[in-house]
Amino acid sequence: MAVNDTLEGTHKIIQEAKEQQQNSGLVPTLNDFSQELTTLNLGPTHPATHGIFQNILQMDGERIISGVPTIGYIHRAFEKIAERRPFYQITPLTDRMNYCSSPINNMGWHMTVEKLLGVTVPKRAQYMRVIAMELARITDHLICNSILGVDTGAFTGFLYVFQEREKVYEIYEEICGARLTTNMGRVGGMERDFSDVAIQKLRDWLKTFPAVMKEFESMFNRNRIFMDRVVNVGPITAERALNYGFTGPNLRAAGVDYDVRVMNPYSSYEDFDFEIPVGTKGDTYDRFMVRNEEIWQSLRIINQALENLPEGPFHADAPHYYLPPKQAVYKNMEALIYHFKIIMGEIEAPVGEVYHSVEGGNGELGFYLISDGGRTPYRLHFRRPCFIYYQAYPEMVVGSSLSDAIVTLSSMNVIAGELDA
Amino acid sequence: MAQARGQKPKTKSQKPTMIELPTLGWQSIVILVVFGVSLLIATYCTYAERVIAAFLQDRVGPDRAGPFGLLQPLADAVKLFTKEEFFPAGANRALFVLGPCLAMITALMSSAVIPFGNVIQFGTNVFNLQGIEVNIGMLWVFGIVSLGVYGVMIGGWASNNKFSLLGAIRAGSQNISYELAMGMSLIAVLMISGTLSLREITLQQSVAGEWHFWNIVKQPLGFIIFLVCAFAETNRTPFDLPECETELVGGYHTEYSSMKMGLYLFAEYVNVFVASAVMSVLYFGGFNFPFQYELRDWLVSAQGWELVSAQNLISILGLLLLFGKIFAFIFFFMWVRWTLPRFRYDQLMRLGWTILIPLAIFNILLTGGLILGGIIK
Amino acid sequence: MQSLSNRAKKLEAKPMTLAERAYLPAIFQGLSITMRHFFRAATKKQVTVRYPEEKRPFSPIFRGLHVLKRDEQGRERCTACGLCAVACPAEAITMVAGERKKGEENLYREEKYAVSYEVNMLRCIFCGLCEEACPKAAVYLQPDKMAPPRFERDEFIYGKDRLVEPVDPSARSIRGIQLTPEQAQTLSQRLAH
Amino acid sequence: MSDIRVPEIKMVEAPEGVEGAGFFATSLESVVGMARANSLWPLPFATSCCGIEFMATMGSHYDISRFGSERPSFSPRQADLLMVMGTIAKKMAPIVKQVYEQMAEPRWVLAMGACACSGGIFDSYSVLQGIDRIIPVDVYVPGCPPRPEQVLDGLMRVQDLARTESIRRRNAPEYQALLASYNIK
Amino acid sequence: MAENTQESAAAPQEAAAPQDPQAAKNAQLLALLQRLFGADTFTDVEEPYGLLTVTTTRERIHEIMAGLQQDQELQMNFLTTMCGIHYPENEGKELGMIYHVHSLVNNLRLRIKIFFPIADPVVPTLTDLYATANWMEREAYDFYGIIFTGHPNLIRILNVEDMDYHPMRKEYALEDGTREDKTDLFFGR
Repeated sequence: MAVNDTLEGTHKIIQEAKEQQQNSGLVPTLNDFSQELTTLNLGPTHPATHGIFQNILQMDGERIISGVPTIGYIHRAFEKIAERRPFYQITPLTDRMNYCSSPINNMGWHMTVEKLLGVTVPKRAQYMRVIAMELARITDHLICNSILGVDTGAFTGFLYVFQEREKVYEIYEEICGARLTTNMGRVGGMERDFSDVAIQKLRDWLKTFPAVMKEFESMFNRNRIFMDRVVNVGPITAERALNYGFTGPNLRAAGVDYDVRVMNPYSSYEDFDFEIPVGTKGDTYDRFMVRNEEIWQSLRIINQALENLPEGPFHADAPHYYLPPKQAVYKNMEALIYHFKIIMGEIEAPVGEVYHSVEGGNGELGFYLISDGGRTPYRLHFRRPCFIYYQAYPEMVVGSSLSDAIVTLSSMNVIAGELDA
Repeated sequence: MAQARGQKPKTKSQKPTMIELPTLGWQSIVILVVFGVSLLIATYCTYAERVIAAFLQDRVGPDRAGPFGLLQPLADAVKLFTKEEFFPAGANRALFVLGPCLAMITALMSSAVIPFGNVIQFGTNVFNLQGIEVNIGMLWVFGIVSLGVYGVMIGGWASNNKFSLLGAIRAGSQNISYELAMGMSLIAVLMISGTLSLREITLQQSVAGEWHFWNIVKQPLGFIIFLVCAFAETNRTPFDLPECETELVGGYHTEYSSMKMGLYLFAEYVNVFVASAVMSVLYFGGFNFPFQYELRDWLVSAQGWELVSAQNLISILGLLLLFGKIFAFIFFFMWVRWTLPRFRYDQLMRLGWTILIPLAIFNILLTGGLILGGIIK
Repeated sequence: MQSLSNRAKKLEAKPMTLAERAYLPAIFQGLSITMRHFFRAATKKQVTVRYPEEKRPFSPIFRGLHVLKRDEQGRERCTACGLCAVACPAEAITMVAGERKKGEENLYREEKYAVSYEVNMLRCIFCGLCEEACPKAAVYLQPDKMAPPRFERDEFIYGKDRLVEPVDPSARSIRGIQLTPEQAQTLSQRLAH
Repeated sequence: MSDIRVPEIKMVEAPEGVEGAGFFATSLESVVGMARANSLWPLPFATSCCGIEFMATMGSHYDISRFGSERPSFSPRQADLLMVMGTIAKKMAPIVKQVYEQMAEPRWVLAMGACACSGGIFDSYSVLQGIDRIIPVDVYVPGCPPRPEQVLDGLMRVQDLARTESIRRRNAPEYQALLASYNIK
Repeated sequence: MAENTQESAAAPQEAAAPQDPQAAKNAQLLALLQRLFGADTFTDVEEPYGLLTVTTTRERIHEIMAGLQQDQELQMNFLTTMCGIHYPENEGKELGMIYHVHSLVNNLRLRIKIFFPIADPVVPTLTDLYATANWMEREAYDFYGIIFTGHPNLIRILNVEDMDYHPMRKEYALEDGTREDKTDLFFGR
C-alpha cells in the first residue's frame, strides 16, 4: 500500500493543531494528569462498556475529573464495503449496524433505495414494515433499559424481559427466518407475506407482553434505590443535546419532541395515532422513562397496524427491482432475465443522491446515498446516531462518580456496531 | 417442671459432669464438626445461590453435573484447585497470599461461639452443641468479623490494580461505617439480656408456656438495623460495592485466580452463614422453638420417655430448627440479592451514617425507656 | 424549546412520597415479584429448554445449513450458473462448472453441473441471499439443521459430499419445493403446533 | 454431530519409556477433567451482534448455567473459557491477545460467529480475518450470529476437550510450541 | 458532482411532482439563503428528491453555517451529519465535504457541499459552532485526510493511529489482502 506521505504527520496544519491542543488544555492527555489523581482505564474489556468503548478517566477518588473516550475498536469499514456491494447486498451490512434493532436498519436502507429508484411500496407492505420496525424498537428499548438494571446491580429484570425478546425473535423467525441479523424485507417490499403462524404469535405476544412490561416497570420505576441511582445522573440540557446532535430517546429525555416518524413520516407512520414521550431534565431517569413509555407507544402502533393491516400485495409491482417468484423464474424467460439482472446488480439505478432518515432505536438513522448509476453506491454515508451522541459522554459524566458514569453509559444505549461503523 | 429458663436438665439419679471427656477432646470434635459444617454449607451455598437465582429468574440452574447438578460445587472447587496460580506484576507476594487466607480464617473463626444446640447427654457425659462457650461470645463474633475486612483490604491493596484498590477502599469504609450501626443495634439486645454470652441470650429467649419471647418481638427496629448491616458486612447486594461486577470488574478479587479467589468466594458464603446464625440466635430464639417444653413434658408423661432422651430429642430438634432458621436467612440473602439494585457509594455512606446510626441510637434510648418503664424485661 | 410535533407527552417525574423514601414498599414489591417467579419456576412453568435433550421448534423458514437439492428423479438440480456466488456478500461460495457427459443424465438435470461446490461455513452469514439468487431452486438453507461447531478450521469447507442431499427422499430436509406427502404432513403439523 | 473429528492433535502422549499413568493418576485425571468441564467460567469478550446472542444464551430460554458456566468472569484471571464474540478489528486485536495472555491455565478459546472465526462478511482493511491469527482457537462456532443452540453445542465441544485433556498437557513441549508459534510467552 | 445532480433532477419522482409543497419551501429557503449570503455564493443549486442542495466554497462555509445557525427566522441549528467524499476524476476538486443541516422548527433540510483539491485538503472547522462536528470531522480526516483548521484534537478516530493512508479514498483497496479462504477465481468480484 502506497504511503500517503503528503499528509500524515508532515502537514504543517496538523502539527499546529496538535500543539494548539496541547497548549489549550482542552483535551487532557495522559501526561498532564497530576500526581494526586488516578487515571482509570475503563474498557475496552470492562463489563459495563459492553465490549468496546474505552474511556480513560481521570479520577479524584471516585469522582471523575475528565474523560477521554477512544472508539473504533470494532471499526468494520461499512462505508467502504458498501461501495463494493450491489444494493441488495448492503442489507446484511445494515443488520450488523445497530444489531439490537436490525429490522429498522433494513427497512431504512430499503426505503432509501426505493426513494432513489422511485418505487412505491404498497400499503400492506408499509404496514408490515411498521410492525417489524416497532417490534425492533421495543426490543431495542427493552435491552437498553434492562441492561441499565443490570448495571445498577439488578440482574433479574433483565432476564424477565429477555424472555419477551426471545418471543420477538420467534416472531422474526416466522417473518424472515432469522433471529437477530434479520436481513428482513427487500427493495420494493417484503420478501414474503406474514404467515398465519407469525400473525398468531404476534397476537399472542401482544396479549402477554403488557403484563411483563408492567412488572418490569413496577420493579424499577418507583424503587428508591434505583431512583437514587439514576435521578439527576448524567443530565444534559436540550440546548447542549441539540448542539451535540442528539436525536431519539436521548434528545426526547431532554425535552425536545423531535421524532422522525412524526416530523417526516415514512412508511405510513402518518396513519397511526401515537404520542412522543418527552422528559424534562435529560437525566438517566428521564431516558429510562422515555424508553419505557416509547415501548407502550410502539405497542399502540403495532396494535393499530395489525388491526388495520390492509389486504393486497406485499411488494411493489416493480419487476426491474423486485425478484420474480421462483416458479416464474423457472418457467418464464422474461422473469429469468430480470432475476439475473437483479442478482448481478445490473439494475437501472438513476444517477443522483438521496438522503433518507428513519427513527432508529437510538435516533435519526440516516442513509445518504450517492449513486452514479453503477451497480454499487458511489458513496454511502450512514448517519449513525450512536456515533454522533457518544461524544457528549465525557461532558455528561464529568463531576459524577464512577458508578454514575457506568449508569449513564448504559442509559445512552450506545451500540458499538453503530458507533464504529 | 420448673424449667423456667430452660436450664440444663437436672435428674436426681446421676449428677452430670461437663468435663468427663478431656475438654480439648470433645471440644475439638465439636470445633471440627462446626468447621466442616461451615465449609459444607458455604460450598453448597454456591449451589443454592445458583439454583435460587435460577428459579427467581425462571431458569433451572446447574443440572448437568451429577444428579440435579449437586456435584456442581465440587466441580468448581476441584477446578479452582487445579487452576494456575497467578501473581500479578508488581504485587506484594506475601500480602497477596495473606489476603484471602485472612478472609477465610476470620470467617471460619467466628462460627466457633455460635450455640448450635442445647445440651445432649450420653450417659454421664453432657455435650454442649457449641464450639466454645465463652461469656463474651457476642464480642468475639463482632471482633472477628471486623478483622475479616482486613483480608479484603490487604488483598485489594496487594493486587496492584486500580479496580482492586477501589474495591478495597470501598470495602474498608463500608465495613467500618456499618459496624458502628451494627454494634449499636446489639447494645439494645445487651440491655435486655444483660449478658454477652450467646448461649445465655439464647436460653433467655425461651419461657415455658410462652413461645413468643424471642428478641425480635422486643427489638424489631434493632433487628432491621442489624439485618441491613449484616448485608453490608457480608458485601451482598444491595451493598456489594467492593466487588460489583459492572463497575469494578471483580473489585478486590479482580487479580486473583485459582483457589485464592475461591477462598474469597467461600469466605463470603461463610460470612453469610455466620451472619444468618447470629441473627437466628440473637433475634429468633436460636435453638428454641415454640412449645418445646410442652412437647418434652408430653413425651415424658404420656409416652413414658426418660427425661434425658426426651431432652436429647428436643435438643436435636432445636439444632435442626436452628439450621432451618439459618437456611431461611440464607435464602433471604439470596432472594434480596437477585431482586434489588445496588447503592452508590455515597448513598451507601449516607444510609449508614445519617439513617442507620441515628436509628440505632434511638433504638437504644427506646429500649432503655421501655426497660425503665418495665414494659420489656 | 417549543413543541415541534404537538404530540408530545410530558413524563412527570413525581417526587418520592414518604413511603417511597423509606425504601420498603418498593423492596417488598420487588421481592414479591421475584418470589412469584420462584414459585412458578419451582412448580410448573419453566421456560428453559434443556437443550441437547429438548429442542425448540424452529420456524419452517429458518435459515440453517445449506443443502443442494435433487429433483424428483434424484438428479442434482444445480447448474453451476454462479449466481449464488455472486450474490453472496461474504464471498463464501466457490464452484467449478463442468459439462455433463453422455450417460450422466440420471445424475445431473442440466447440461452443466457443478463439479465442485464449496461453501465456507465460517464465512457464511446465513443471510439466505444464495437461496434467493438460485434460479434452479437448487440451494436451500435447511430449517432443521445448523452448522455444528468444530475444532478445526478446515472442517468448515463444505464440499458436495456434505452439501448434496441424500438420494433417499425420506432422509431429506423439509424445506424446498419438493415435499414428499409425509414431509408435507410433518410440516403442516409443525405449522399447526 | 456424529461427524465431529476427535482432536487427536490436542492430546499429548506420554513419552516412550516412561511408565503409563497409574490407576490413581488416570482417575485423578478424569476427575479433574470432569470438574473442569463442568465448571467452565466464560469470559464473554462480546464486541457486537454475537454478544446479544450470548445474552440470549444466558437468558432463561437457554440458560447456560445448566452447564455450570453462568458466572461470567470479566476478570481474565478467573476465567477458563475465552469466548470471543463478534468482530475483532485490528485495533482490538492486541487487546484480545493481552486478555488471553492474562488468563490462567488451563484456558480454552471459543470463537463464536463468522466474524471472530474468519472475518465473515467484513473482508475489509480494518478487520482481523479470524482470531486464530493471534491466539489459538479450540472451538469454532459458525453462524452470523450462531443460534444459542449452536453456542451451547460449542460449549459442549469445549467440555469434551476439557474432559479428555491430560492434566499434563499444559506443560507439554507441544503446547509450549503452539504458544510460541503465536508468540505468547 | 454537478453533472450527476443535474441528471438526478430528472429522476422519476421529481418529474412527476414539480408543484409539491416541498419545492415551494425549498424555493423560499433558497431565496433566503441568497439574501443572507449573496446571490453568487451558491452554485449548482439542485433539489434531488426534495432536498435543497447547494455548493459553495470552503472559504465561505464557516460563515454560512454560523449564519444559518444564528438566523432567527430559519433556526437551522441542527447539524444532521457531515461526510467527506472523493471524486478522483475531478481535477482540482477531488475531495469534498457534504453537510446536512436541519431546521427542526421549520422542518427544513439543506445540503451544502464544498469541493477542494486533494493536494490542499484544508477546511475550516465547525467545532466552534457545533459540538457534534468534532467527531464527524475526525472521521472525515480519518477516512479522507481532510484537515480541519482549528479543530481541537484532529487525530484518527476509527482506525489505528499508525495507519499510513486514508482508506476511504477511491484508490485504496477495500480488502484486507490477507484473506486466505477466497479461492473463487470464477465468480469473485
